[in-house]
Amino acid sequence: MRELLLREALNEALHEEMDADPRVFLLGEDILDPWGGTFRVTEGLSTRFGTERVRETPIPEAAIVGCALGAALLGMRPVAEIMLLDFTAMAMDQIVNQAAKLRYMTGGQASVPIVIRTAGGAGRASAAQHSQSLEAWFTHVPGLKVVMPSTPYDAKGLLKAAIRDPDPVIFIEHKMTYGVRGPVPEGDYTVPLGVADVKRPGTDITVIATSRQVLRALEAAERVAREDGYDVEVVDPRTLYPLDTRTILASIKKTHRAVVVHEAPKRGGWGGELLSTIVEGAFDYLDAPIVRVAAPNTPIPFAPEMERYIVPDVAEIVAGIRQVMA
Amino acid sequence: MRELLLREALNEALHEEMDADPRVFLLGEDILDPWGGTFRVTEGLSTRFGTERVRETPIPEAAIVGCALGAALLGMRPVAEIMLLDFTAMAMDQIVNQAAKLRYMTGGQASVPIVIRTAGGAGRASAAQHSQSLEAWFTHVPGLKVVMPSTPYDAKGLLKAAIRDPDPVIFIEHKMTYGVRGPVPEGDYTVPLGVADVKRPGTDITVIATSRQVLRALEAAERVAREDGYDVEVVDPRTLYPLDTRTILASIKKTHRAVVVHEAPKRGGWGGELLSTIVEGAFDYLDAPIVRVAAPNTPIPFAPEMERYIVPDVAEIVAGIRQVMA
Amino acid sequence: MPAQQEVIQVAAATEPGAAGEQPVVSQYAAPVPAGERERLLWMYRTMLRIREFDERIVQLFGEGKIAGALHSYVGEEAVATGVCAHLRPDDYVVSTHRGHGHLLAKGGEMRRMMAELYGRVDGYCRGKGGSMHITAVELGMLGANGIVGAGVPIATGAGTAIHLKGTDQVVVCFFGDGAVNIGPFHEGLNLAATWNLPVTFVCENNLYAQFTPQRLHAKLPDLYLRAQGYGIPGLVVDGNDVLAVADVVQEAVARSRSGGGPTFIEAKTYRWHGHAVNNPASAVGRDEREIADWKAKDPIPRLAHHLLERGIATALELDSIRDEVLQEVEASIAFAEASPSAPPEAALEHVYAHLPPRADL
Amino acid sequence: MPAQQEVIQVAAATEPGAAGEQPVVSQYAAPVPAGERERLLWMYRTMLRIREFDERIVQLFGEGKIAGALHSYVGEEAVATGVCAHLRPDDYVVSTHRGHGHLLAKGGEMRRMMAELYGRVDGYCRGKGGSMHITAVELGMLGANGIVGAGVPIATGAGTAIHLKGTDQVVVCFFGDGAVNIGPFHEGLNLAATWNLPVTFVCENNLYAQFTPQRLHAKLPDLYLRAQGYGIPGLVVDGNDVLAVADVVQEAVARSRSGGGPTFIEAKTYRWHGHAVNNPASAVGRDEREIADWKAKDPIPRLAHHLLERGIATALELDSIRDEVLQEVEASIAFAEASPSAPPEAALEHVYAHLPPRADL
Ligand SMILES: Cc1ncc(C[n+]2csc(CCOP(=O)(O)OP(=O)(O)O)c2C)c(N)n1
Ligand SMILES: Cc1ncc(C[n+]2csc(CCOP(=O)(O)OP(=O)(O)O)c2C)c(N)n1
Ligand SMILES: [Mg+2]
Ligand SMILES: [Mg+2]
Repeated sequence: MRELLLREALNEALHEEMDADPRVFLLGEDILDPWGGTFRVTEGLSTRFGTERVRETPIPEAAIVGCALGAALLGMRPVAEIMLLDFTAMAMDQIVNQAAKLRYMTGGQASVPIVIRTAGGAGRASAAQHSQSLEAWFTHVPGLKVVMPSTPYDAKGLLKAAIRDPDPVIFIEHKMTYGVRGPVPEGDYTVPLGVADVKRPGTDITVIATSRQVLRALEAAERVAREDGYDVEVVDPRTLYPLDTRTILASIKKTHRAVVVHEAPKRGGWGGELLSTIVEGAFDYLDAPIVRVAAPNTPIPFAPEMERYIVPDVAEIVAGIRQVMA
Repeated sequence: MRELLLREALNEALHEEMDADPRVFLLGEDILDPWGGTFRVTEGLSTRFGTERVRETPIPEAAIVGCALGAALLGMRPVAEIMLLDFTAMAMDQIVNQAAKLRYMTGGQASVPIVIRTAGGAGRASAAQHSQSLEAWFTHVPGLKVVMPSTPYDAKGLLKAAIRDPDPVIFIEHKMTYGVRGPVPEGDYTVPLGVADVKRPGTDITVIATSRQVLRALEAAERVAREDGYDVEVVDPRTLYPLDTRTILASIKKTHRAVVVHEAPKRGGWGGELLSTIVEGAFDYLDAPIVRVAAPNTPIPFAPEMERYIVPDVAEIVAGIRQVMA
Repeated sequence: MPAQQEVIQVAAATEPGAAGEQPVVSQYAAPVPAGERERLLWMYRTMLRIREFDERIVQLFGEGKIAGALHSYVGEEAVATGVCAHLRPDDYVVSTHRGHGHLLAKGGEMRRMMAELYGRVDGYCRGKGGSMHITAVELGMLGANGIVGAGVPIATGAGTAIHLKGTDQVVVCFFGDGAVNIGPFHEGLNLAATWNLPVTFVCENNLYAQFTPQRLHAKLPDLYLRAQGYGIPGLVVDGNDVLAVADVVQEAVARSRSGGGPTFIEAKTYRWHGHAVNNPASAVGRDEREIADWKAKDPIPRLAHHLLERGIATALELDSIRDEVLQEVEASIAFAEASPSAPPEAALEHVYAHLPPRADL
Repeated sequence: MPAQQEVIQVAAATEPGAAGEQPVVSQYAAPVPAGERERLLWMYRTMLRIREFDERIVQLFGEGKIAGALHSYVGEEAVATGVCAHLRPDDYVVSTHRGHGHLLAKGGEMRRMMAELYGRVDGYCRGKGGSMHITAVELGMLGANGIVGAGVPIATGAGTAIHLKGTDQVVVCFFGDGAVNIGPFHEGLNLAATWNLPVTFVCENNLYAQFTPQRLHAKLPDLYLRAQGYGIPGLVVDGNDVLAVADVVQEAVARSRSGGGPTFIEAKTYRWHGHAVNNPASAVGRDEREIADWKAKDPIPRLAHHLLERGIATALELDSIRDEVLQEVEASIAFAEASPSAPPEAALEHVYAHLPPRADL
């Protein structure tokens, strides 16, 4: 199959959805050509669809989300780009108090079919305000859906599903995955929200990882296969809500052991929710305590050596697997 | 001992700290006399200390927090009131990206000794934007401390400790507890941040509850003592970070069973973190799966009957205890 | 609510795929009549409907019949009424926490609003929203809002959608004097100015934000001056003169309809009651004299005077309008009280359009 | 980082209890000299220090010696320099993501900034912050900021503290043309105006926010007009004329010192390089001609011309200043390269003042 960068897969999804549905439009900072977005995800779109449907906004993220929301109330399908996940902190009211709750507060009168695309994660020495992984906040907000793709195939299919979804979706891309290459079918397909993917089948232990950490978990699985002979199953939930607990629990009922991996700090991270879900759904199947592999509870430091130390890596996942298997 | 309302205990703490330390000042919306704050916690303070040290601000919460932060950098000890916890969504950048990270980002140069007092929780038919329990967000932010008092005694002592703390503290009061009456010593004392309180000793099961749910857990404990003969230990962490895992784990190692209770929605709530901490620290001591009692994953509805249905009550805690004991 | 959640079947509020295609105009919309006399009588009736509704709910709250955070619009009726006098049914308004007047002026049914305040299933929001979230999407009333200032960016989004659809609809965005100091107000105004959106911003300057006088929140008392920095027209109007409001809004809306972009209008007015109905009714921190002065500027007798003076209506006609309105209020209470409460489990509905296949709520 | 965390002893950055009592003036502060000629030469040197530092780091980034998000101030040197020419060591500045110039003009040590960009322990932030968080609390430089506009409310807080302490210090708050459209800018300005705080707001209008020209972000090109709505003076100045900047700031600062409250100053200027050093150097989306025109207005030769013309300095003197600056740059690189990297575990320090007794980090 044809291979694309994850960034190109997202770009293709946007092209296809804008082609197919005149209600879809984009808004965000620096998304016009010739720049095509800070991470070049929107490249070519303003040239193709014009600057009315690809709208350059001023910086304020609260206005970007509020504007998307207001347009959605009139039947549009906005895709808003918030340059970095960290900047959602500027728009939390519009995301959490407005977009997520409007259907509910109006007793079902209002639909808010918006997608908020944003880039999270560390790895570029961008320090504490440009590197965070804040997905746990959004999973705690009823009314939102939270998507975190790890491969180009998933990225395209999930983004198309998110755009067609009737509810607000936070679509979190990891900035270190834009350059990941992988097979992507031409033309239309979707990856439904709420269906996990077993990225590597295995029998001894289940590693559930999100976003960039899926790629590291796959590496860790190969390493322990070689070095320890463990057969690791790697599950990528792809969407943190809706969460495909069926697939996750089925895996654990098979392997009886689990490691949970994410890049965010451990305390209050999504790993706690997942661990609890597993304990609640499969307590009697567990042969060993679950281990959470996550960042320590610090902001993200600038200096590359310190940053690398903070972000969970393959060696830490391997150590987590060995701890559970021991 | 003398009894005060929780609101009065907080008020006394503010009086005493402002008296003792000229660096302490207050800022927020509608905090001046004759109103003395939406929940009358700041009553009398502007009259006593003047409107320079008790500063009426315009509404915007981001400016309130940013202003507090800037003043703290110059050595002041601001106590900012954000009328409702829901409105912290307007100030997340200043809280999370600025105040929480400044010591770290500056390599220890900056101290941000601010207290953000705010009122959370449901119970007044105030609907989805005025009733939330968002503490989980803040526990996920390294650099912040998170306090949730449940009694007048704790409220006074914790607020004094928070004001003297060198780091930013989110101090979450539950709006349905302002009228709770209890013993409060006259004069100076503190309740240190990071020390849990065993509100009711017991031997059969540990219930860990926060904020208003501590009061409900105590009622539930009495009920099951009467009706089922269970001896419940109720632990109030008082501060979600620093978390006194020592006291919590010691209780569970004694009782071997646990129920976790909070008012926030279950998904992504602090209960998942606590459950994980217990599983990680006392897996081998657990005789039964832990149960989380929390709100369902919905926004908070207006109609009082629906609101009551959403918020965990004594009956639900009792049911949780019975489930674990079964 | 049981601590252990089962999978609950949630009724799909919107058909999958059809989401977002809400009907814009309902059979309930009461369009503003076209004739000049009819329009003036509509204004009179509308101000009275707002007045009597909001006076009555103060009582109902006092009697414990309705709960929650209720913000009375009494005293400010001329603003909503004058603004909506020149809107079409397919135009939009974005409201505030003080939204009853906006809904009624936009053609809302009093009885469905009353049912909402009672938390009943026939309420506009099926009891989920209450006063602070009163909304009638089908009437173009896009929602009250519990967050001060949050409606401003939302209004720009409605304006953007109109722009993209190429219609000549317009949006009016209401907000208070407290809201103009909030970031999203500023962000929304700048966006509307930059994109030349068909949005009229109406600041209801009632001199107070909650309990605090405006002078403690801003240096200048004239808020319309803020429009200058964005490069859009900024106007001020006597917010207790419904005809003056109607005139200035008519011009602004006409400008927007023909592609002339946004306008900022400051309407100076006053609320008679406390900030919310559970606050001390009037005078804590407010001067009794100030209240009395403003009551003397009551917009309703002012319009009545105009109508009688010019022979547009007789005293008898105005009296019968008042009688009809009082009847409508009582009927709306009867309607609300007869409407069933939602079953508590209804609290689990409307979180999402439909429940995802493999996940719990 | 091991997945299982142990309790880690974190060095207390501040003694418990002493927190908040940071020294305000350091032994490193290089106060602006008092004499007029000395001040002019200080301006020349300061602009050159900024220029040469920022030109050099573009190279170092290209060579892979330093990493991260670096925003060059080249072209805008006259703003920071003119502003700081009339500040005292105990005054404060609040900076932006483009903060190198602000730090140097406020008396910062080039070598400690260079060490920070290298992520070394002798950096101002011990390698924790990097360029976007360059801070020297002891010099009154309260911090660069990665969040556009976030410094504005923080500056009002510094002003509030000064107010409460009753000193005659002042605060200068820098921000860009992109920042003026952000909510916190507006909120901070309103607060400063309402409270009459000693804060001078300096908008560095370099015509672009990241890649996008200002006209796509605001309707009016003249941002100083926004001051009117808040009731404070709004001024515009040629941001490439260091003497003009110094004059207008001197006046604003004097007004603040004597209780006259805030001023808004828009300095029109231009950045020569791309938004950040990893962006295409110049012309993607920018007109080569525009860049050339602005380079012709280079503030450094402009000041040199003035100094020579008026016989304030000789060419020889200016040359030797340049030589000294170039030496300082090279010495700062040597210093940075000799400074050790922090051990990775240092990443666990400085989260809190001290580790709470019973809790893990
Ligand atoms: C973001 C936010 N902060 C605070 C509040 C609490 N609050 C509710 S109404 C109000 C005052 C609003 O004043 P104004 O905008 O003048 O409207 P008015 O009530 O006078 O109509 C405040 C502070 C809120 N709802 N939202
Ligand atoms: C809240 C926020 N949104 C977006 C960004 C990304 N960003 C960094 S700098 C910048 C442009 C800022 O423009 P301006 O204020 O004019 O400053 P300049 O870079 O021109 O000095 C943007 C959008 C950010 N850092 N913070
Ligand atoms: Mg008001
Ligand atoms: Mg700029």
